[in-house]
Amino acid sequence: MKKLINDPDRVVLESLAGLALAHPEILRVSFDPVYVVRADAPRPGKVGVISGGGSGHEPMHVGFVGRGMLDAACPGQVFTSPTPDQIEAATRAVDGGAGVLHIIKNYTGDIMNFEMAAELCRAQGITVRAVVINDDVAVEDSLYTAGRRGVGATVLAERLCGAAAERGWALERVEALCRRVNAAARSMGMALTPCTVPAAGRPNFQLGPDEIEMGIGIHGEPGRERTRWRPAREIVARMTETILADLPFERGDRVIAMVNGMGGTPLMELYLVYGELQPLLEARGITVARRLVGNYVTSLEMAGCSITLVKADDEMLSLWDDPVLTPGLRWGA
Amino acid sequence: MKKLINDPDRVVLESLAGLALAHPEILRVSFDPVYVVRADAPRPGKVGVISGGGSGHEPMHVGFVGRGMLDAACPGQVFTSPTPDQIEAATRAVDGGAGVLHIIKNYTGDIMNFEMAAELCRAQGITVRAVVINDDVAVEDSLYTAGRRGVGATVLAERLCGAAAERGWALERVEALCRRVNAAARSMGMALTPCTVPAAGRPNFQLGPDEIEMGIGIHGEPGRERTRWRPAREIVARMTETILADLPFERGDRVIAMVNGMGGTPLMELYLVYGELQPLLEARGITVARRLVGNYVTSLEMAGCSITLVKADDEMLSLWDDPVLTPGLRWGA
Amino acid sequence: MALGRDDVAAWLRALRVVYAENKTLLTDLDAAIGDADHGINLDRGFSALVAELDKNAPADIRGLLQTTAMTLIRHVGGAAGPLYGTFFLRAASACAGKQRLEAPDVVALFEAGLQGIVERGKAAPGEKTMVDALAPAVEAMQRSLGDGGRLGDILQAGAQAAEEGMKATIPMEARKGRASYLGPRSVGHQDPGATSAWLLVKTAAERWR
Amino acid sequence: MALGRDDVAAWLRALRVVYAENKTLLTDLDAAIGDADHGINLDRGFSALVAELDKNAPADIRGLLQTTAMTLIRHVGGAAGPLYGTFFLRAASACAGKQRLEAPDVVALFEAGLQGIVERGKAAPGEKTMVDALAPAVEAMQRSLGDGGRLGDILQAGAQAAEEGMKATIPMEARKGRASYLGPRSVGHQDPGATSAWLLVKTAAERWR
Ligand SMILES: Nc1ncnc2c1ncn2[C@@H]1O[C@H](COP(=O)(O)OP(=O)(O)O)[C@@H](O)[C@H]1O
Ligand SMILES: Nc1ncnc2c1ncn2[C@@H]1O[C@H](COP(=O)(O)OP(=O)(O)O)[C@@H](O)[C@H]1O
Ligand SMILES: [Mg+2]
Ligand SMILES: [Mg+2]
Ligand SMILES: [Mg+2]
Ligand SMILES: [Mg+2]
Repeated sequence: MKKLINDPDRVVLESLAGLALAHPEILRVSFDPVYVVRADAPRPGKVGVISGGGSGHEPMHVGFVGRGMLDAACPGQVFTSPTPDQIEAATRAVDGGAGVLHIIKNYTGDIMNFEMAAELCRAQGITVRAVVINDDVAVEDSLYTAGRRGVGATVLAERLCGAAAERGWALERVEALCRRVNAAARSMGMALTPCTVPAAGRPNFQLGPDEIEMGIGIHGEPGRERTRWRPAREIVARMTETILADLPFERGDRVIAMVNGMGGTPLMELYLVYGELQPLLEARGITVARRLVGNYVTSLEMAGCSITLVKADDEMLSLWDDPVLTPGLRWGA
Repeated sequence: MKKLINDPDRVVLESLAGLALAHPEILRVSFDPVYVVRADAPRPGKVGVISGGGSGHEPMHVGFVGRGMLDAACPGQVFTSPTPDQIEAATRAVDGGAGVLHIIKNYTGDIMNFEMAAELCRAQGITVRAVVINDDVAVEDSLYTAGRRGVGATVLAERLCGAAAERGWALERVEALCRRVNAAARSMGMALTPCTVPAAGRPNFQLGPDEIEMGIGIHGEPGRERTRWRPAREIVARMTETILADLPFERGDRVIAMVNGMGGTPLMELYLVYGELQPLLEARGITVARRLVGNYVTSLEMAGCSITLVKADDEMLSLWDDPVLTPGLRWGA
Repeated sequence: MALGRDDVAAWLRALRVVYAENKTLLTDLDAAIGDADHGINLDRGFSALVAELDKNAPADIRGLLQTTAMTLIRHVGGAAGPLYGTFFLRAASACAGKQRLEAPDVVALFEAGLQGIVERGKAAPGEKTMVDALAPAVEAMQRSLGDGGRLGDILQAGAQAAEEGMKATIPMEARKGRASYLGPRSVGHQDPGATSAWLLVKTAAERWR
Repeated sequence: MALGRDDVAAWLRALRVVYAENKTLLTDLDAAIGDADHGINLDRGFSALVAELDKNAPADIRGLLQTTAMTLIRHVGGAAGPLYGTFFLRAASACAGKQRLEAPDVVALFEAGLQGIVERGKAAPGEKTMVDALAPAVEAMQRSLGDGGRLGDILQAGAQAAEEGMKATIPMEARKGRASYLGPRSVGHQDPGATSAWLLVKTAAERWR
């Protein structure tokens, strides 16, 4: 395993040290327990918005801490949920008296750790609400499973809820928005190569020189099927059709679209993917009202991409355009 | 070769098609000849700032077109200089009567193609000035070679000259600034893995499972030496010392620092690298006044990083802080 | 034979060794149907536990188990952190006020721990989780206790039932946790959490003979 | 024997085939000391040239060479684009007004082309570039012409000198172009541009016998 690291067990901490040095105007890092928090937290009277999860998906979540997005992020070990003490401390650090929203990706570990933290916080009189993001159409949604994974929609939910909280919305309203965004969002991912978790030291799965994995999760969890490589056009068409059929999206819908790189795919290819996506949507009468193209929810150096679409209404688009100032997403500021 | 592409020969064009769809408020793409230009070009009375070079380094250069940075970019085939007709057409498209600055990375091909284009433009009465960027300390600078390669400093020069042009500076002054930035800038890169040019279909060099290449160029050109993997701390120290000794940088200097990913290295590792760099600089009395950490000058999916330092004066820092609105770099707008 | 505080501490320290030794096995099992970290997570957690015990060892059984709970909750993360954390939290409560654990107390400890995991994870038997090793283990211990078994026999019965339960997870389709995303593709693999749960009981059986 | 417009066109079309056949060779040579695109670049350029000639073939020699220049300049990029583009631009000027090329005209064509490359690239012989194949080729052609050689012999002499010049680049240390970044590490590799230049002359010798 060749990586730009010193010690596999200290990657997350040492990376956070660099993040803290690089963005002192935006955020602070607590190391015991570990969390990243807005430099100006807590903001009295403002709802706090928090997320967290395993590390290795950067810029999500730590790179989305800042004005108009997250008040704090709790990074776990690579691909491992954070622990309740981190989440509790972060929640306390951002509570400005108006309550705190936990945005949780739907993984058993994340949910249980956030639940334990919420119990601890509520015992201290902090109002905590939680919304679980589960947008991954590659996974069957069933009462008999842990349900769909939370993937790309998390970024959009964090951004929109962050903007709403910044506007001074009450906790219930921010929570409702988060549920609305999640309900209107669908994602699907694919991988061309695996990635290597530093502590594991070897690739987390194997793909043949001509194989791809459709419907992959952001931790390299196997997806819908393993197939032979196909041209980007066919891959994008498959992903898009699966997504569109699921909600379903309809003629006249406006969407926020994200073409997300898994980490090891050049930006050149991500734009090529976007160039395939938008015409497909237009042909079905769907307008891309806003978009992100780049690396937002990565899986270390995995090559591949995901597509996320959120049906957006006027309010969401207006929130989207509000200023945001984080290491990973920035405009209007 | 598994990539998110359709046809190796059409990668650049299809990627630009996606770029155009994704950023209509910022830029337009001409396909014959190929160049990317600000949506509002030409701006009467404003100096035009243009760069270009082989594709595969995205976001550089096409992702840096927009307010406060490049007026146009000329993308060549992957890792191949653009051609004079592209550069000439782009120059004409941005000329607002105040002349045009060509920012050229020091590669024989780039220089010759830009020179031919400049001849064509001058014949049409457009004032063109050219500055060659050559910041790569890994290459010996000698009268008997093509000299040092242009690498990371190009991004900083594009940003600062773009800001200056936006302020209405005259061509001579923007040109002088560009030379000043280049003279004050030094970079060095390293690679952990090779990359695959789509048209070639296989990796452009080979590295053993435990080997790294120090001083690599952004096209995978071999560097100073091939060594065994070392911890990030040692790698950063080597690069930093080489850079600092070269100018030399001195106690009390303020710098703009860039920790740049080569494409295939996770952001987590880039922040870790920054976390090693800043303390090293501080220990020598050098202040990091501004910084970029991320993928700015990539080599497709190569894993590795580069470090760029520019000695900055008040004027440069003030220009740096001006608004910039491009797909790849954005603040204050 | 009744267990004292030091016996409990010895079990916890032995677990640290056992999970270190089985780090790769557990991680490999998790690689097949999860995210390849179960062994790493437990190794990190129990290393931290021993470091904590070295620094600051509680004087009673309940304290030991509570420290274990808090340390695992803080250091394991993932699904296993809250699950085993809750196990030890409930186990600690079950031991409240006890200086020594007789056979019924030990069974009660495991019962309470299992109950905690079930409440936290909401998994029923047959869903391919650690419950599939722990639930039969607790039943077997209760049965053996009812039959008048000695502590060593009780734990032996528990360990054997845990092992059988663990093996029974192989043909199951996962319905909880990360492996459930795989649906039918999860069949044919042994559940990592059931495996670490078996080690938990087995180590107790070996220590507390 | 004098060459007409169609002979020149035949040479250009033959070059397209030759560079297609040698695409991998040239790219591999460039991979060793450059950026692995020389063969790809020339193949793209000469493919575009043939497409252009198919659509819109100029009626005279000068026009053919000028179209070649413009097409290469537009489609090759890198160092080779301006260099070979300038070669054909100057070659076109050297042929201005000529309906047929006698032996001295052919030598003048190559002379002018070489001169263009030298001015554009500022490379002197011995710097491990295409000049190291072309300069000896032109000298040999001039010598053979002075010796009263026939066109076929002249070109044969040129091709042979180009081949020797190309091989002579192997021990050279590059001082121009991308390979110069390698310094001493460029020694021991044949220059890709010298190789494509040899093919340029060799193909003329084969076509214009
Ligand atoms: N809801 C649940 N109830 C009980 N056990 C569970 C549940 N979800 C997962 N598990 C157990 O957790 C194990 C995985 O733990 P681990 O790999 O440490 O966490 P993660 O899945 O977050 O990476 C599974 O093998 C399974 O036995
Ligand atoms: N200054 C120069 N003068 C003459 N020939 C040169 C010069 N620089 C480079 N070359 C030639 O160009 C060749 C490389 O061409 P090519 O690979 O197409 O361009 P690039 O180096 O831009 O990728 C070299 O092998 C060399 O022969
Ligand atoms: Mg995990
Ligand atoms: Mg090239
Ligand atoms: Mg796991
Ligand atoms: Mg080349």
